[in-house]
Amino acid sequence: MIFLSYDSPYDPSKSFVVPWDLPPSWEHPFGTTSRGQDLFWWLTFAVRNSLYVGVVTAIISRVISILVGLTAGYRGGWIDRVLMAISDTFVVLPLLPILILLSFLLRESMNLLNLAIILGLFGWSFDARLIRSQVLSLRERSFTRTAVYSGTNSFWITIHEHLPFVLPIVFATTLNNLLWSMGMEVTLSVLGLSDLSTPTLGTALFWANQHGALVAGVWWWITAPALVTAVLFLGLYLLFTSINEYIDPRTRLRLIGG
Amino acid sequence: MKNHTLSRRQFLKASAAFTAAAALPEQLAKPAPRVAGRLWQEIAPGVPREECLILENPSGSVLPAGDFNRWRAGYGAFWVCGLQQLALDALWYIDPDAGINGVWDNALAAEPPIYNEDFTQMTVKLREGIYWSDGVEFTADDLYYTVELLKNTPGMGSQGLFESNVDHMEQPDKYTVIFYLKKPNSRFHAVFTVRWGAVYMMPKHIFEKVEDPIAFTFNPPVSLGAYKLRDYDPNGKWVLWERREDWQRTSVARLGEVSVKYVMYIDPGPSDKRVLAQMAHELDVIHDITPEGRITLARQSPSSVGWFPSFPWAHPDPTLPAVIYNNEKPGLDKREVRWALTLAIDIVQVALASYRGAATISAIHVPPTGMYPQYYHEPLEPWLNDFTIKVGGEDYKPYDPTAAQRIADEARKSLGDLVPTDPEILKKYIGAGWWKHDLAAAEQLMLDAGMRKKNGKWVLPDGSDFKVPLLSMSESNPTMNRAAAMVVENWAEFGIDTTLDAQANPWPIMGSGEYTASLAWTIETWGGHPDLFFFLQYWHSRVYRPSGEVSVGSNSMRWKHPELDRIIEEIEKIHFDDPRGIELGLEFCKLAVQEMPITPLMAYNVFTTMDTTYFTGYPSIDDPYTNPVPNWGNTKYMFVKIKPKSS
Amino acid sequence: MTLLSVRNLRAYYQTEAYGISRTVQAVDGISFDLFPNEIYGVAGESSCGKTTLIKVISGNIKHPLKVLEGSVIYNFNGYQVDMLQISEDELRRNVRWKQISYVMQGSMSVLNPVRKVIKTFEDIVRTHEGITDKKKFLEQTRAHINRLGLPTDVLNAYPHQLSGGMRQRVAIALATVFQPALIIADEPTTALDVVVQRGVLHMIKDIQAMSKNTVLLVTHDMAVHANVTDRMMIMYAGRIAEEAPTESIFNAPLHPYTQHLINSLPMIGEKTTRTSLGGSPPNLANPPGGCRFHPRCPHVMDECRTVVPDLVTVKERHRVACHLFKEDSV
Amino acid sequence: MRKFVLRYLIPRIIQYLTLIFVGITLTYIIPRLAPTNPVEAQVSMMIARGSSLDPDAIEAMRAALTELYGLSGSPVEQYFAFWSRLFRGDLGPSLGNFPTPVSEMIGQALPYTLRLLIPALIISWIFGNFFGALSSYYPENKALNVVEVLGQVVRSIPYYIVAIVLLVVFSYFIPIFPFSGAYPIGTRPDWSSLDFILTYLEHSVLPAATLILVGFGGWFVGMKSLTSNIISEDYVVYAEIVGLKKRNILVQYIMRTAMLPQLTALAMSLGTVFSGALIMEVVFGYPGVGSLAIRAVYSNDYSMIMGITIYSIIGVATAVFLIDLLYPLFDPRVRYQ
Repeated sequence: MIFLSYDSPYDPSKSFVVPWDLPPSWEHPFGTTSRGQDLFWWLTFAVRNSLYVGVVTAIISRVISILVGLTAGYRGGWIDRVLMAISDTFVVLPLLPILILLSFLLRESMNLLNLAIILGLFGWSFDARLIRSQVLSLRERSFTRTAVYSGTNSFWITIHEHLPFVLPIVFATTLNNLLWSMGMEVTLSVLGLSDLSTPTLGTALFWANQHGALVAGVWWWITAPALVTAVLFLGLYLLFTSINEYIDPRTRLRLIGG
Repeated sequence: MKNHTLSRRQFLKASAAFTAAAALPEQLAKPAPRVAGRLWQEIAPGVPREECLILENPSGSVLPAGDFNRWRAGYGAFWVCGLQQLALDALWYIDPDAGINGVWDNALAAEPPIYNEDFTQMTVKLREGIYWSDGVEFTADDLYYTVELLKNTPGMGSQGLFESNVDHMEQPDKYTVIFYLKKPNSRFHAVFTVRWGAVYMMPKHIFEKVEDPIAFTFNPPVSLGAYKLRDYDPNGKWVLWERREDWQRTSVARLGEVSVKYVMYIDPGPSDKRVLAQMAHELDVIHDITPEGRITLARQSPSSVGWFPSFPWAHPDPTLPAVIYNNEKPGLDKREVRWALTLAIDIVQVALASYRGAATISAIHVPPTGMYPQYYHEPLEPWLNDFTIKVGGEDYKPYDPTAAQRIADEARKSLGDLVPTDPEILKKYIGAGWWKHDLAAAEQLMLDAGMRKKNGKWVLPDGSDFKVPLLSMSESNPTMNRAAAMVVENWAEFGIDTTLDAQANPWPIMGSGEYTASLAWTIETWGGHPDLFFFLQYWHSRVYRPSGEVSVGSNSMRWKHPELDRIIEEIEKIHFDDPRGIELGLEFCKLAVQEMPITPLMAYNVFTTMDTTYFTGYPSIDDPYTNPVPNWGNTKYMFVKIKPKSS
Repeated sequence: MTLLSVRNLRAYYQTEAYGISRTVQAVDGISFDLFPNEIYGVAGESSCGKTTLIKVISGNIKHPLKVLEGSVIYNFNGYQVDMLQISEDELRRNVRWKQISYVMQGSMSVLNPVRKVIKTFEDIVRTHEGITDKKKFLEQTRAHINRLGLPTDVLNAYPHQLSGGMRQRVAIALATVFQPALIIADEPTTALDVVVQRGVLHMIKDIQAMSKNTVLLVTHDMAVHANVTDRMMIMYAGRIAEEAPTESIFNAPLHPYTQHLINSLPMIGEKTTRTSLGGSPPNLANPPGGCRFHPRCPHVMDECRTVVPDLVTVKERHRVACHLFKEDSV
Repeated sequence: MRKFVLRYLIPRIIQYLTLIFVGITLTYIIPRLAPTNPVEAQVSMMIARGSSLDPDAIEAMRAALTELYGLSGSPVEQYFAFWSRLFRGDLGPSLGNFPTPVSEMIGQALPYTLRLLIPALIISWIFGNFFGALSSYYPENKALNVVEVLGQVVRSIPYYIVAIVLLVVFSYFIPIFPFSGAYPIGTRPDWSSLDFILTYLEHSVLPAATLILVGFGGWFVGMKSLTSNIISEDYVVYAEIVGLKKRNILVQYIMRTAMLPQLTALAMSLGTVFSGALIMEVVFGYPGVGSLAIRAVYSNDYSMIMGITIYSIIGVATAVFLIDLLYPLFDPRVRYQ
């Protein structure tokens, strides 16, 4: 679907390119909106943009969480305590009000990229915790000890010995983070607090609401984005779990009963 | 690669799921909504549904519930939960439409204000026989006390107003008060004149016992109107009023019988929920809904009526949504650029995007509502037709008299015969002409102003960026936001570097001038009365504030012009009802058109929709005795006309 | 009469992951008998199929482990049980813990970390006999614990409060609540320091002496076998290399692999350095043909590479699987 | 015991305080960065609402409001003033509904949010964990697998969408549940009347369902992965070899240990769930803190937004703290260290 968007016959930023309020048909698989846009093609952009937000957020938060997680886990001591205190703060902080305030503050500069960055800055903490705990358990493994005895420096250990074991977790958490950020985007957009002129799964619903799509009987304008969201999220989930099972040594071991 | 398999899989799933959903439509076509979980016999304990008129409070839930101190500074949703419509009363009312006995109504006052010749004195004569709901008579004491208290209590809404105007007062007799003003003010009575709201009278015998009039909640409110408070929801979802036994002793009594026993203002939730509520006959008066919602009602709820009997249904508020330019921003400080941006707008598309065509457009800078078409639009029509601006040195006629017609034709495509055909009716309903959508001329104007085009985008003469993000209202006014989205699209097409900046509450941003362009309004009028001082008072250069400072009143576009000052000063000198007022008004309109400080779009159409299942006698274009938009103080007149069907 | 007779047992791990199907021939054609009142040892390097063998004979067969052929028949004085046929339910009701109990590899972690030791006893007794009288149960348990020389208060401790050795003892105590006919002890002493090891081994011996039952002791540690077991088998790559009374194994090992194991044991006051075999045990996913030991065997002959040697009885109670030895050739 | 205090208690108390401090400071700073201030919001709103005020009047009112709202003085001064007020438990007046104290308005709305949030949270936690454990213990069970997939999907879908779908389906297409509010228009909350409580419950079904559905998925998945690790633990394998009853194993050996991390997770999740509840309330027009928050945002009512955020931070932090304190009761390993 994402790739489809590149050969979309319509420009999503244009209104009244097709007759409005057409129910789904072969010509317009998801029907057309009250703004005279072909919903299917419009959503191809929406999916693309939403994924974009998700991915950027995921990348940023991954980086932070890996750094924090590894350092905290490996160094331990007060560094660990401080880092975890901070990350726990972020974990339990009720984000929504804060995000709302931020989007008010940023106004038109609250474009997808900035949104993604903000979400990235808020979304790392839980996974940092996971990674840390993993590292802690790794530290107990003999090979680390031997490495320590044999005098190799900590950074080398962290990178070469821990990262490979941590990566599966990082990967697994990426999915949740991805979905989380896309969800946040939807929430903010629905409240009209994001860049409304860019098609995303959230803005789709926002404009649908602004056109009273539900009572106007343009039900597909609500249904289609909701469905696509559900399907997209399920798709991502399936994709990730299968990839994860594949790359995660533990699951692999379990499967071939070594 | 992975991603690609994903997208394909998804696509299949999506279409599968989709066809599944598509199987429901016949269910979807005829929804059977149910709003409150049960059908009401009794709307509230002891209150039969058919005796209780239910209206939407557009300000939503009334929080904190149980605060009725209307005079405190700052806006509160409780103002419009029935308080200013039913329980409070003021000296005079000006109707935004035709009014019951004309536009002007002497409510608590016995006659119009009496000024001395240099406007430094205003005498008010009060009606006799008006009583507060607790049986105390309303007299000059109350008026005198109200002004005195407000003047001396910082934190009261009108404190500065009286402080700066009122020197002292005299009370020659029980029903007369004379105001001695600090400086000449020919419009001082406006303070006491309700158009949406004004300074309402305070019960002296209540407030004089109060320690802190700011903290005082005035609960239960002692009423001067025909209704008194019966009950309210601690969570602010509804406020219930009941008719006073002695409603004859209030100012509306002389206009007719108040026959609605109970009135309830509720928070029905967002547009869609309002529509469903009315389809279920659980909401008699909707304040506003999306055009689509209104169309649905037109098609599915025969008992729902609007201001216009058919398309465009909505009541046009005497308010002029416009594209407001910050006249201080480089580029926008040039008349040619403002005109270019105007000609880059396709009013037909804007009307369709915002109101699905159900808009009443205006080419000039006063709203095409109430009595204003007679006062201004029609007289100016010929002038507009020959009006020219210089484009590339040539005279160019920007006016397009067919705009309204074209909107109607477009609208007809989707709404069919809901759209009237008679050109006279159309003129009345959707307005007359507007400005051409002429990108060539716009381009030329930009060049005339020295603007240049750099890789498809316009830039300032010095080559630096010319960014015009358009501020708009996201939640509160969907139609405005939709119009804005369309304007942004038009401009982008024209090569303007623009984005949509939707804010829930754009007003403070405009006030402080931290914007470039905004789709909102800075022009509001009396509606019924031609006097333009209502908004022009803020536009004189003496109260001009540059961006960064907060504008005084509505001059948030930062426009000043010597000619404008002259007009305003002349208006100040003449009496409110002086026929010269209209002439000056016309002069203002011509000046504004030439300068185009803001681009007028259309009336602020409010899709106020009334259900005739339980009640009849709502105002309409054919009986325009007042404005049905339920948060207006003026709607108090509805309650002498609305009759329960049961009786 | 025999307690357990295993015949020609084949148990493979078969997995199917992402199109890659894999078969690990963990137990490949094993036959042997257990008799009442003996301590029988199973020796062999790690991943030679010891644990798998135990899983099968203790009736603990779960995917991906599959029994392809063979039989596992118990005879608890008269009560016949076919491990490969018996229903899960009957197994639980009549056999587990009543007849066969189990001391697991790494027993220190078999105790539920969040419950007191006594609770585990309670669970076991309740499932197999039911507890009518709590006091009686407590007394019996205490008695049992003391009989094994454990302090009573371990019962009210949480696992993490006990030392490794103590936990191991508790595990043994758990295994013997019902005086079962067969106790399977899988590496009971690995990861214990020598002193504690001895204690634990003694305990096992004492119990066996006391209740005259059979102990199946699995460990790679030849020293332990030397000290504890009466009879033993040497496993290599899923097959029996040699089986004999313990002293014959140590005094007259026949199979080259057995010899290697014995020789690699440190002897007091000996000078010559150990000659160790090259190579490592084969990958059971694709074991070498013929005798699975041949790649490492010092005496390897051509037929070793192609022909699988039978397990032949070379003398009384002494069987070996090697082409060097034929029936009664010694 | 002393060790317990040092190793366990102190760090957590510190954590607790940092949490509150950081959170509250954030909420103080952010709104102050906003381009507009509440005074303007008020004034311009009145003008937009068409009240006729002359220029000087507006100037005067502006000054008065700034004074009243306690927005005079440098940000730093305001910050300290803010803390000192906070310690007196005074969150200041709501600027959008001056002069009503913020705390009073939140006090009015909070019970509705809590009455919905807490039961929903507990229900979803219990069911999610229970079925999560079941499904990993009986991996071949078809029904549970279906539940898992559903859980997975719903869990990841934004609260808003779940809410709107429920709303559209169950009170629009199949109108069996009320459309909005916590009780019908025209009725007054009366907790002594059974009728009222019944309609109240009826009105709460969909909002609660939203929270439960989303929560359930999360717990289900979390529990499943936890359990699948525990199942391979020696003591579980042992219990099976010993031949304990499956139910016994599931409850005493698997769930019991898996619950512990889930308990911490519960504390951790509170923040997110709260945000979810806010959205849900907006969708269902539920008179709780969520609706209050959105309102406040739309009217630039700082003190209200701050109030709400502060309440939620302190609330969540305290909950986390309490769970941390109770934790040792459930986990002997922590208790005896």
